[in-house]
Amino acid sequence: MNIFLAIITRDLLLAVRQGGATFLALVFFLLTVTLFPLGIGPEPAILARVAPGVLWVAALLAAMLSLDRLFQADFEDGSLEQLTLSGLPISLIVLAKIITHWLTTGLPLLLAAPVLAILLNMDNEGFAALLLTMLIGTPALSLIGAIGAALTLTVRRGGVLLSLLVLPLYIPVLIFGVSGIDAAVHGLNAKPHLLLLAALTVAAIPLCPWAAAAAVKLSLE
Amino acid sequence: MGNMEQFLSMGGYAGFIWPAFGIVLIVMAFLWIASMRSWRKSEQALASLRQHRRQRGDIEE
Amino acid sequence: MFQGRDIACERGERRIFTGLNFTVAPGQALVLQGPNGCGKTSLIRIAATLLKAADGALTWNGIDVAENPEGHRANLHYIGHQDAVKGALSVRENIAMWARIRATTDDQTEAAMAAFDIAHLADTPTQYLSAGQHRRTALARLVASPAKLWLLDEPTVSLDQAGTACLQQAIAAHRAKNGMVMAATHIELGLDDAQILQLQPQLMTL
Amino acid sequence: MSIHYFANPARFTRLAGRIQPWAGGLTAVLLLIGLYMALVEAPADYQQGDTVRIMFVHVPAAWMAMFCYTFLAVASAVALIWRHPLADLAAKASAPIGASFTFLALVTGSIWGKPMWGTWWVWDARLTSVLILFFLYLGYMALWEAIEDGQKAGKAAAVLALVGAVNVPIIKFSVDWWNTLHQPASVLRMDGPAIHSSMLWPLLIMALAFKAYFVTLLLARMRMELNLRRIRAMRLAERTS
Repeated sequence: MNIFLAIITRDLLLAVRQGGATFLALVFFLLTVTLFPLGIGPEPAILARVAPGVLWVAALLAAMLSLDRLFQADFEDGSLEQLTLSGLPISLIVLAKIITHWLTTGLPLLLAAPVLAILLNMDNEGFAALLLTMLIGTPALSLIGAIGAALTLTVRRGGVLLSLLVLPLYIPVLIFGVSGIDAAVHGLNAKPHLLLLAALTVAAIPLCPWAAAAAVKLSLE
Repeated sequence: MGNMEQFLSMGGYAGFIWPAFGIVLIVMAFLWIASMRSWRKSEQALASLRQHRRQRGDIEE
Repeated sequence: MFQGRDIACERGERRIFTGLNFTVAPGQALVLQGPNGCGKTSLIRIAATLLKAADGALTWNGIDVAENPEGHRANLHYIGHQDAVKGALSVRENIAMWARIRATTDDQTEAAMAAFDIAHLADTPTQYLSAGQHRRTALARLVASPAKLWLLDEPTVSLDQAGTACLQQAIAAHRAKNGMVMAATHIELGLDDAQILQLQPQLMTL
Repeated sequence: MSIHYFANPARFTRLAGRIQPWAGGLTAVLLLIGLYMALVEAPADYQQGDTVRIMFVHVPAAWMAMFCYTFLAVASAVALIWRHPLADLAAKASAPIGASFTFLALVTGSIWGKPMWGTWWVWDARLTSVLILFFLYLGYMALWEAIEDGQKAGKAAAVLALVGAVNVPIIKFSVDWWNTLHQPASVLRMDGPAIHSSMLWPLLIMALAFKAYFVTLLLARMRMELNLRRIRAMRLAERTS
């Protein structure tokens, strides 16, 4: 447990020192969302209608863009193999990195989402659902994304490949996340959507680190 | 030849049915030819490489 | 006692060596020698369980390492070609961070910096260091957290004479405390009494 | 006979050499019979008219899209768990075949949709999940291409295939759920009434023809991959000796 926490604090410290990643993900999120009113027109009713989808798609892309650095920097300078020698199972090391990824991208996106929801004229009923779906759903983005990041570790300029691998796997998260907000906006019961989203995240917690660890082991060999 | 024309017209849906069957056959034929060709090419490359080694008197596998 | 029996290694569908045996007893050192490409790095990585042996087994005090690979990893230090030093962190932060990740109870960071003569650089971010100083920071990990087995792959790369001397002293102190060392190196490391394992490039047979 | 019986590449090559011509011939015969039955013999549907004939290629192609992915996932599992040396070749060889059938299912579905729905594409649950399956195939093939070391690429692709296999049912479920929430205004269901035997036979024959096609190409592609692997090994040996 100490090692686990030590890895998380290390990664957080590095994220703070090197900065950039969190800030870039946030700016990307903001910019993408801004493009939509410019693309489809400023009419409030239309924006309100597409707001949940736009927010989720933008969050998904922003989370994905920061993924290719998840293991890459540590892989290149030899830190990743040193980490695997810490005596902690590789799947737990991967989980520690996933948690850091969520703390440095998922959480900031979650906090920024309500502000952008206002810009998109989203109905007030949707705010709680937006926060809840993002809270439950963004960890799944980090978890699933870690597999793609680990698989493309030895690939030069793996970023595009990473998105090809990861985006199809993100679709269920997108669907349940948006449908949860939609239900709340239309005064329907959002609970089943949230439960399905939660089931997805809970199932991903043991499975994704395990699969990503297998891929990490491969690239170290 | 009325029958033939009737057949070809496919109840007025010729514009959909023939392209559908056509693309299926084209894609399948294309993949077939490509696979067979690359397989034969690999057989030839392997054979020539082996012959080359035999000529040099290397021990075969 | 760390042993390898009948170790075989395959890289990129190619056999590099087979039937390799070695033993490292407490306080002893084993030096790997041989031309480039004969598998010194691979053998050290196999010993660190970073690479899977195509055949054979590693044992630690007679117990198969495969039974508890995590325990084995916690028992060793590995110095590879890469330094695993983060440019954004200072020398002290880098060393202390690895000591913490190795779950060290008594942190020897200060002693480690003294041992490799980089204490005066403690607060300098490592991105400003020279290659030799960078290497010293990486090597300081060895001292900062105790581990019974040191696996060193060309540890003296980019070190100057003084740096090599620091490493020699550290190795001697480690062996005095019954530590084990397995090293691939071209340079004399004060290991006259070490066993030599000569690796031969394999004749290719398909 | 253990699972490793056919692991011997030489034995496999011999066996494949014997099966491949027969599978190829069977493909041609079944395809001709199937086409004749589908285009000539089968009656037009009372509701959909002659367009129903598209079903005879669309549905078997969609079946094959799923079948190939299942095959790919099982072969990947065998490769990872038992390290069967031919399994990752089988998985690699099946991917382009599966991707082609998935593409064909999409295109024929779209062509069928135009007269049925009045539009080339609707975000119908089935078309949508087949589209996502197509992306999964593309990702799998791209990963094989991107990693240079053949053994590493095989293992990485196998991990991806298994992750994908776990996800396919989840994706299918989520897309169905999404589709029921956003049911398009007027969609003619494709299922229609229970299928009549005059339609069932051509469907089955076409499906069998596609299966035989799959077997033929799988064997040819596996033999090609084996040859390439041998050539690479020989070249490597030459370089080091």
